[in-house]
Amino acid sequence: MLDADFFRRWMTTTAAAVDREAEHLTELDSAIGDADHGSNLQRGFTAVSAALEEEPPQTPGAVLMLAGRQLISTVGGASGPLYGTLLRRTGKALGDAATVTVAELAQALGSGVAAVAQLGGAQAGDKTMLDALLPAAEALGTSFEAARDAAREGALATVPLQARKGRASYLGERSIGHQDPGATSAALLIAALAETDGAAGGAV
Amino acid sequence: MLDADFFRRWMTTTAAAVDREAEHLTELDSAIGDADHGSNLQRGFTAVSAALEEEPPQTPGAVLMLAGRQLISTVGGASGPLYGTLLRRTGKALGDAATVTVAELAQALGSGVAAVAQLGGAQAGDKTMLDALLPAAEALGTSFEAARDAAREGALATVPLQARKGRASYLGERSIGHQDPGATSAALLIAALAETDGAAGGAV
Amino acid sequence: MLINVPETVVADALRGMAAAHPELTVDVEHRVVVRRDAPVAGKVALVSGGGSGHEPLHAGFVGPGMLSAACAGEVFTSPVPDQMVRAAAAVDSGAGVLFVVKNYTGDVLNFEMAAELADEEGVQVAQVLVNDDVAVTDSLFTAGRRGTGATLFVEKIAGAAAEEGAPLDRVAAIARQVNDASRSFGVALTSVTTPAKGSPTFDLPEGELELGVGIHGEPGRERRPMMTSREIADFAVDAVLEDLRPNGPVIALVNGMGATPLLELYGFNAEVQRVLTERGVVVARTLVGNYVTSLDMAGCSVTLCQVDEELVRLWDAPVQTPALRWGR
Amino acid sequence: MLINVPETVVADALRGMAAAHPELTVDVEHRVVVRRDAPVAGKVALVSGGGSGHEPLHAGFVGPGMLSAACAGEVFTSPVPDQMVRAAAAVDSGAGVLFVVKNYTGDVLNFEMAAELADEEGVQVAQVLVNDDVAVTDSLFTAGRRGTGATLFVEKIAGAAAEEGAPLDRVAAIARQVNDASRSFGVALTSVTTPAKGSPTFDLPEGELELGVGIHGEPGRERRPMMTSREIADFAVDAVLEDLRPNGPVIALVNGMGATPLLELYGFNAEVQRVLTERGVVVARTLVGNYVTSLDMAGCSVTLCQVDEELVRLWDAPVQTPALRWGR
Ligand SMILES: Nc1ncnc2c1ncn2[C@@H]1O[C@H](COP(=O)(O)OP(=O)(O)O)[C@@H](O)[C@H]1O
Ligand SMILES: Nc1ncnc2c1ncn2[C@@H]1O[C@H](COP(=O)(O)OP(=O)(O)O)[C@@H](O)[C@H]1O
Ligand SMILES: [Mg+2]
Ligand SMILES: [Mg+2]
Ligand SMILES: [Mg+2]
Ligand SMILES: [Mg+2]
Repeated sequence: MLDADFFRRWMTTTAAAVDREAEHLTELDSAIGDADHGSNLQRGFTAVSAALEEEPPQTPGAVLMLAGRQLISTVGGASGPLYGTLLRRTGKALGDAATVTVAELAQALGSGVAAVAQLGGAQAGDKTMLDALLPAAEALGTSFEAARDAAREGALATVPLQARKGRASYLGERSIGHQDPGATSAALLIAALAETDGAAGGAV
Repeated sequence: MLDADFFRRWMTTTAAAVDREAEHLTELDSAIGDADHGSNLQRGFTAVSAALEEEPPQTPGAVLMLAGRQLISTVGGASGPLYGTLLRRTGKALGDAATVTVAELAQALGSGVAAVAQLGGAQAGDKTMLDALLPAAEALGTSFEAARDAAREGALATVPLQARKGRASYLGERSIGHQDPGATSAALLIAALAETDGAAGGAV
Repeated sequence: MLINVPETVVADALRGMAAAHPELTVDVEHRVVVRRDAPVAGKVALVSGGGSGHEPLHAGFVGPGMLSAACAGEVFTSPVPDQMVRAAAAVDSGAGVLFVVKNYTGDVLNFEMAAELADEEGVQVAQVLVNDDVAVTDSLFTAGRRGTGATLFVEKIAGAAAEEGAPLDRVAAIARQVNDASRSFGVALTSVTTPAKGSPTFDLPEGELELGVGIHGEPGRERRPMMTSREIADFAVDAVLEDLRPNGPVIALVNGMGATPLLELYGFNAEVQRVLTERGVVVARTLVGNYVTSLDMAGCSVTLCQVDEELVRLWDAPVQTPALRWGR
Repeated sequence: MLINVPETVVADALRGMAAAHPELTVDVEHRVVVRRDAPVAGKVALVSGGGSGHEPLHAGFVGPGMLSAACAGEVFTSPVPDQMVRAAAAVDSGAGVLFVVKNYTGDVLNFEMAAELADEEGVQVAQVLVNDDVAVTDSLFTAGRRGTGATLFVEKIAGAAAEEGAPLDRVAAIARQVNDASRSFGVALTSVTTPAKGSPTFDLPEGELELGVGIHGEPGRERRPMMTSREIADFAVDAVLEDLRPNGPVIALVNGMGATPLLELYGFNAEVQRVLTERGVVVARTLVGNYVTSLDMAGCSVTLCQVDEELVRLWDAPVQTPALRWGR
């Protein structure tokens, strides 16, 4: 079972990963966007970590709701509302249970990802964060590792795609050949989930 | 004896030299000034050539007066009024004689150069066009070739000087080590005089 | 770069604005710039905002006759909903608030969330989406046309209507009319360098230019060997006219991207006016300057807005902001 | 560069100005920009001018409350006397003309010649020499201090006095008072590239800056590794204060050199205001923007003018020009 502490660690692990990869994310965003994705998420997850530390919520759902709200309030850009919605809606789906199962999380994440698709109007193959999130939510039914691998593969698979949403879409065919920054950060988020599980001894 | 035609050829020969050396003059002005000396003189002497062609003045004095007025009306910057005054005052000193001797020209040039010193307030050694003009006017008492060499040496001798007038003076010690653009163009003017004489068969 | 550290660039600029413009209320902490006399009783308020780096847009357009408030995001990053809600609350007199939103995914999503929140707080909110950039062609397969130069037209003209006392639905309708009647095309001669990244966003070799560039360093439609001012004017104006097909007079904005000298921009305006004359387009008003910029990018854009007498009258109406001032 | 060919840059810009500013009379052939209603009966006229490349200076300051006419030289080259004489003749109402001359050898000599010629034509001419740049130290062994940012102060404040009907000697006296009370210091973060040369005038490696730079790409006093906005403000303001030693309030111009984004310039203003507060200097008014520029040079300058109530009143007086507009 996954408790609030697990979800807090997921968020701080993500924050560390974003810190580590910020320059790389900005580099990717520089090729087909506006060179801010790394600093956007860094600002957001720094705020998430600080908020979780200040007043640690006591349920998995509350952790994700707070994290999502922080992202919305501090990131801006496209990724702020999208990631914020992802976490808020996943958290909301988890309800106020003190602990949740991996299957419950997989289900909740599925509804969070659906909310992202609804908010941003993107579909699979549009070269967005959804290309990592959709397969990850699906694979989480199997295992954390499967989700991590699916997200990573999804991110890599954005390279040959032509963007149809977000800033990269302005480039038309020139967006082909570059990895989507949002899909890449989404893979970091899911990898942080698997890492949190691994650190806790695996498949809790 | 030097006639109006000789003076017209002096001016067009100067115009050709300035065209040829414009980039070099601008390069020199770029190091210790504002990178316009070449284009300034090019604009000026193009206008001089055009004016002399349109309505060729009939005396040496009138040629130089017209040339000087053209420079004043078209060059601007520091070099416009200074070169304009040089030619106008030299021309004025030549009076309305139809032909003049080299000695008369040397004397007239001396008063033109003095007028430049007066207008600009510079002295020998201030790293200006005067450092080529003063020795040239003096050496013209000997020969065209002596004047040409004196001007060239005067220009070269500006390299180690620290500028005390004009834009280069703002640089203080950093002006040392660069050849003054105005002294360099003055040497072109005097070399064109010697060349005009040479083309006419020498020491007319 | 003339900065302290990238992290404080926006806050530093707002402090500097506060010092230079006592006629504005600058909330540096929350990054909201409000005209000092807001809320103005009975008047519809206009709130805009967007990523920083496009100055004077938007904060430079706050004041009588134009915006009531502006929200400054991080460089090239839409502000967050909290800022917009705060701005709306500060300027709403009860007559409602119009959000002027440039069409970028981030701006759209954040303003949308803000509109919901403001609505919950009892503020009546309408929105206008500015999407004038014809460089974004196939809008079905993209995030749609970007909002660029027309933002100035929308903010000025709808701002004038609001100042005259028009109700919210009318102000919103005028804003939409202005946007619908406006098209832009932009060209970059150099890339832009953001403080956070510290190196050029895209690399554009000396001697080439990027046609149809955005104002966030988004690369453009096409790269070409350097063109003359005349050729660029032909290309940009034709791109705009092809899409706008005006059948009446226009207002022209000849805009610098930030690092283009005014000397060059005026020269470019001469070419823009020449093409327009050649194409038989009558120019009612012209504005030349650096208004919708992209940090240190060299380049320019042309925005045309087809106008009727009423829009020209509203354009000419008094405006008193840091960056745009006339009349009275 | 956004140009056609270097040779037509100035004429192109003037054509573009003419199209954008129907309130000015632009003589493109002779490169003179005149306010449309000149000569104004009984009013002293102000004429300035200088090399192009510093826009909006000077033509952008032509209009009610400021200059009567401006003469545009080639890029970074003083205009010729013929232009100044023509401008003086166009604006003189019989009340006389004040020439506002920046202290550069070329400007001084050409305006001097023009003053003599205008005088011969029966125009009463006075001159004021603007020389505010403290970066030029030893004025005995140089051409003297350059005229930079204070030009704006002189043109605005003396322009206001003339608009109010002050006679020539009084307008000239105020102009001199403003110049005497003003000092500037400038910094370059990049070199400038002129159209004629097409490559940078001086080369400044990335990561270094030039302190005490001029506005024509004249290299500065000293080169240093890049400094922060805070450090630059300390250095520039202290350089000015050391020389000015004000014992009363000042007007501050925080000026961009052309390619510095307004975002950065406002941030720099925050630091300038901080230093001034730390040094106990009261700031009566602040103006932030790209006003006295050097083509595409990145950098900034600070100009302070010590003022009394009368000068503040004249500063606040209405002005209606392309680049500076307020009041009425
Ligand atoms: N409509 C959308 N739906 C889903 N994801 C999107 C959408 N638009 C953009 N994104 C994601 O957001 C990422 C960019 O985020 P970021 O750079 O932070 O925002 P911005 O584009 O506003 O600068 C893109 O790489 C993409 O994955
Ligand atoms: N006061 C002066 N007296 C004599 N010559 C001068 C003086 N000031 C400048 N010069 C000359 O003028 C030259 C610069 O001319 P130019 O570049 O055309 O004008 P500007 O300095 O106005 O750009 C200098 O190299 C110098 O020789
Ligand atoms: Mg981005
Ligand atoms: Mg020069
Ligand atoms: Mg962004
Ligand atoms: Mg010059």
